[in-house]
Amino acid sequence: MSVPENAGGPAANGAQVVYDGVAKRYGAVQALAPTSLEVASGEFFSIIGPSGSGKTTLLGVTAGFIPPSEGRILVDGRDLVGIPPFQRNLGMVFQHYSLFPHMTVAQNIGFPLRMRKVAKAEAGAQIKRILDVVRLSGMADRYPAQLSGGQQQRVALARAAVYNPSLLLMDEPLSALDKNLREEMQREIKAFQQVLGATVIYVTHDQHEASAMSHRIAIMNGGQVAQVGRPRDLYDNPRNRFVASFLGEANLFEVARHAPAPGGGTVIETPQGLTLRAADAPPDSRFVVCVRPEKIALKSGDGGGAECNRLTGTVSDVVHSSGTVHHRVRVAPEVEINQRSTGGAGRQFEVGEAVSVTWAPGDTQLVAVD
Amino acid sequence: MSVPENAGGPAANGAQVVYDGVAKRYGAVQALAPTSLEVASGEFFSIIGPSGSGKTTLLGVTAGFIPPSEGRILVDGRDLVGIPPFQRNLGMVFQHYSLFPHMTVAQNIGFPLRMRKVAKAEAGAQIKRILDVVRLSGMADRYPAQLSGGQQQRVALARAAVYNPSLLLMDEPLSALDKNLREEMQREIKAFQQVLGATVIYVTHDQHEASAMSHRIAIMNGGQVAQVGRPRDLYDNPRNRFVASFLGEANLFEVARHAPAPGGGTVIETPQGLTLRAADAPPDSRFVVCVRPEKIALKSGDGGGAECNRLTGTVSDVVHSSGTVHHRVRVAPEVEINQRSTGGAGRQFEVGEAVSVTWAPGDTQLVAVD
Amino acid sequence: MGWLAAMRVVGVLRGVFTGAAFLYLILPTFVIVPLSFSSSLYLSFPPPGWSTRWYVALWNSQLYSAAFLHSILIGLPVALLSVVLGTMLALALVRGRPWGSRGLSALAIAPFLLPQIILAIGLYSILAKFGLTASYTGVIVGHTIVATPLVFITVSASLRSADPTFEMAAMTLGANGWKAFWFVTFPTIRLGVLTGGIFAFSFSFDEIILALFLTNTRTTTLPKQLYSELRYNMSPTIAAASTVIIVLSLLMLTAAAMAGRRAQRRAGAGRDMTA
Amino acid sequence: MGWLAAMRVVGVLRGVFTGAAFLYLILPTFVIVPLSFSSSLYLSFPPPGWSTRWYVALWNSQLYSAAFLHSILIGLPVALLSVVLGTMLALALVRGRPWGSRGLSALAIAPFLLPQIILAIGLYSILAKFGLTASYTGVIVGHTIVATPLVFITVSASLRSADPTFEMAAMTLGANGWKAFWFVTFPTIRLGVLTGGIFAFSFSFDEIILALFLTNTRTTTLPKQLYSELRYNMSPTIAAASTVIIVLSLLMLTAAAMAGRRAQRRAGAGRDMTA
Repeated sequence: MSVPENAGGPAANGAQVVYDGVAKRYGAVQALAPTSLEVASGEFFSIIGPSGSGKTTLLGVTAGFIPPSEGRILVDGRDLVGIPPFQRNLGMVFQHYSLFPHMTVAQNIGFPLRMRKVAKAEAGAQIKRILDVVRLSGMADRYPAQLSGGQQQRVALARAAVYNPSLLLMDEPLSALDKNLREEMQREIKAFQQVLGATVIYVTHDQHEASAMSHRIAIMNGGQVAQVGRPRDLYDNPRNRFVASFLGEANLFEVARHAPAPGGGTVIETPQGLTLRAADAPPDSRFVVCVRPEKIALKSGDGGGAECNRLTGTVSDVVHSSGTVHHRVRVAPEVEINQRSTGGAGRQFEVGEAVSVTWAPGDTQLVAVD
Repeated sequence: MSVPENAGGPAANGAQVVYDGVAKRYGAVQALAPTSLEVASGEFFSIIGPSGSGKTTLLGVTAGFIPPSEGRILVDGRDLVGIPPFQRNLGMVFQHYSLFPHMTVAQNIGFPLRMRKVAKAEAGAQIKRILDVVRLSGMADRYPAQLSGGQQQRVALARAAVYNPSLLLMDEPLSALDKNLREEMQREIKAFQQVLGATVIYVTHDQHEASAMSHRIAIMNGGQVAQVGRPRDLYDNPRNRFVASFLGEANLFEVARHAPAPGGGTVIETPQGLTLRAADAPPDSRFVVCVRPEKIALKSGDGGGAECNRLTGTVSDVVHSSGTVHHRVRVAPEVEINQRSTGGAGRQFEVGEAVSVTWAPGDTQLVAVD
Repeated sequence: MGWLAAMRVVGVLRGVFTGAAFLYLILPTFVIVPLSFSSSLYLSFPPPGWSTRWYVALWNSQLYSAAFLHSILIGLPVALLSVVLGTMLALALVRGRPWGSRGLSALAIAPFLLPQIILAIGLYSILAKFGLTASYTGVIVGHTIVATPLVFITVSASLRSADPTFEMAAMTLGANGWKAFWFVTFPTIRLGVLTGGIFAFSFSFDEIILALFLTNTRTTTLPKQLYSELRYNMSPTIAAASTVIIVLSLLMLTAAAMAGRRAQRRAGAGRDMTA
Repeated sequence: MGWLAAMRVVGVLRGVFTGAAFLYLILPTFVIVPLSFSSSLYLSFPPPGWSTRWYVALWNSQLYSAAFLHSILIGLPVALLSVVLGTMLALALVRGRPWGSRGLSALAIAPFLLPQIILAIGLYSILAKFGLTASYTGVIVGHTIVATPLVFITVSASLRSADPTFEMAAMTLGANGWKAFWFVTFPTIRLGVLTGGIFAFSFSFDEIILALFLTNTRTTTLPKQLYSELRYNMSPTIAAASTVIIVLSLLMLTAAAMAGRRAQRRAGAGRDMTA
């Protein structure tokens, strides 16, 4: 969006949000297990997970549409539980924007100001200011149906932000847009948040979107938070098998036996008889081995040093996509390994070629099953 | 899908398809400019492009739903124009599968055999065989509404293929599935095509899908074929600006001036005053410069040799996503460069750091504007 | 939790209002039911005592039996003709999608919405030319005109919710136009056709204005018989007959609603994964 | 190109059939229109000559003017009451979504589908208790019962096609329940309410059975007047009155159709980008 650095007037201070044992049960069904989380002031915090994982419930509880069964939600120290949605003073962007079709862009954006009985002149100035921020100054008198998807999205942002809420909730706001527009809007939303200074809680099912935009991400599964962390940490140090396989691609190996290696680390044998080396000591619980496709190198024939993990196999598939080369190598009758490299890194192989698959023991992640 | 190598009985020979000046006009509107293409026997051929680019028109003309205004469509030498859809003997998979809701899986798959008056016992055997191929043997008596999206997709494939057509048309068959399932189904369709041996013409708006599955891709724009080639060639040697920007990410630079370089190649100056070096001689027509994000290396401060392209700037954005690091570097007030690297390749930088952006002259693509 | 408590009060008020509204809408029609079990000779409320004698009287009445038979003999051909005509019109206007199909669809529904007394006068003056005013033909023609829009509406809805690519898919699989209709299109709209047919029969069974003009004593329908009786005596036999008509009508409407719901589920099946 | 030629023949046949079907559906109602311009004293077809004398007679008839006035005086309160009742019911059943709301919706539509003669008998016996059988009240109560389902249907459709997150959005923006309804929900269903109101008025304006039972000579409606005239003389004044009723009904139905179409477009607007 290339927002002017001084736009937006006095930026609101982002709210600090603390979830303290928030849970939601419908009869015997636990939609949300007791959840405690802290979101820092001004943070861009994403919640991702498969459908039914509880992410929408958590957002609904925050917005006030769903009363929690237990727990507190503290926003800057004030408990929101029991306060109706229209008194929570937070902004929300909905999946399909929910722009009111019978109001113009200016009327839509002015709606929250009208509800707050802001004087007309003052409201007009605020609408004008936020329209500048979202670059829709010329569109004030259009109706939502006359706007493109991206423009509707910007109006929804402006409407949720015009009254300077210190907390913005976003419920898959980009899922209705096509891919190219989505990437552009990701950048716009990120810039918009920096201008406003508001804390953002962002729900999405798209992990790349979450990685591109967020300071931290909470991954949810089955009504529970599986892990919270920076995008990079979640990918490099997944806490369990679900997180490892949900984020990006993962080569996962079951463990049949494991023992301490002579020079430190661990030697692992898989049920298919493959031997793998890891630098870490195994966790206490049951675990699987996870190797990321971009950590793997392919060499022709029998290459690769003795200190590496080394498996041999035949290339079963090669895909070139936007400068990235994906190889798939069959190393055992039932085991295929995904390898990925970008640019000129590494030779490229043909289907049927015999190759060695190698990676460093340090890139062998040992991940708890649960 | 891990298709048994010997499944599918006698694989049909894929048809050779020749489009010879095929065009479609609606009144004064040219939906499809005269188009000539050759699709080889057994080829997996994708057509991609933005909506309204003519890809659906081309498929409709092939299936027989849209009579072309001119031109011939030769399938193994036989001209299809004027032959009704039900006599073309090709298979088609629709975007939303179009499974008949009142028929079981077996009845859906048996429908084309019934239309061809295949004897009951023979039809039963063929249905059983194709159900094995798509791994739905236990589902023969279910109704489509009782199946998951991926299973419905497999039934649609089986129904379009059970009568061994030599040509299969697919119209965005995976667009209704979610991302993870889509990647799995890409592999299944590819394996399925290898078992059948049929020629596939595949329409999609997803370039990664097309790259992952296709031998060759035709990129369409404004009713015309912009370029045809292998996925990798299209990315590495785009014929024009549209192809360069449509596939993957591209750093594009306008050209203000250019001159032959002393040691061969070309020196280019952009309107913003940046100087770039390319190994190639400029094309005759007007051109822009395209540099792919993964060809670029970042170095701290003033690093990088004199033989390279070298620009200096500050990092404006860093995104970690599934093992790939995206940097965005501002090298001029209005110019940001995208850089991308995978795995451990290259140091990682923070927002605000001063960096050098470098790439080899050979990675500077000179692309015709039109 | 003051807000949640307020929400609960609103919920209770809503329930009370809904109940009152239903009493108002439903009671006047169903008040006839207790009257039919009255022991009194007159239609007075509340009944002084209970009996089933009026059902016995109804059962033994030659006039009511004949009227019931006539209603069936008129209703069945009306349902059949409306189904054929309404379905063909829906196919032509929804699938054929000719120029101006929106306006034509409105026109196809008009006969149901325009005043039936005027249709009755118009039909009477046409049928008088052919001497058909008192035969079954006249009232069947009249009822079919008003009932066809009902079939048109239900079948159009089925067609619109059925995926139009079904027919294209059938064609690529080797079915010509006729086979695509018979094996694919028709089964997907079958429940809409059935619903429309039940509506058409039900309409004919209840209709009275056209019946008053276009039947005579040898073709009197049940509602017309009711109407004639009312003018001469107000005996609870009328209430018994009314109760029978209500029960039959409710049965038919329930059947139509069930068919309609099944059709909806069916139509949804093919597109389950679209959202 | 034999197949394309065959398709063209099918298209022509479809056009011919569609035309014939429309003639059948529309002609009997509209045959009254030329009769109203007849120069003859009798309702005979074709008219021996043309004149506008029956419109003059209609204009000068005290009975018809009074009936027209009564129809308006009954239709307007019916429309108003049905709109209030139907809209509140739709809000309670569609937005409140109580347990069993599907069955309740069917029940809310039932009064429109059940035989009106039975409603007339039932209402008569209730109103007789209160001495209201011949007042405006009786027929207004009766018409409202049958017309409320029409409003319920149109408003329910508007509510279903309106995005339910509109109200949630309004609430996050600071609107309490009442303001969310007034500023957001009501405007999105306004056209559905309007359509329902027109339907309700139009129904009341055309209805005859309830009018026959629940009005007297001082509250006679236009259709009842038509019916009474028919029994005594068959003068073309009836045809002129019918033509006026047809024209008014068509105008109202066109208005309703246009409002309905606008409502559809509106509802679509918020979700344009969803597909």
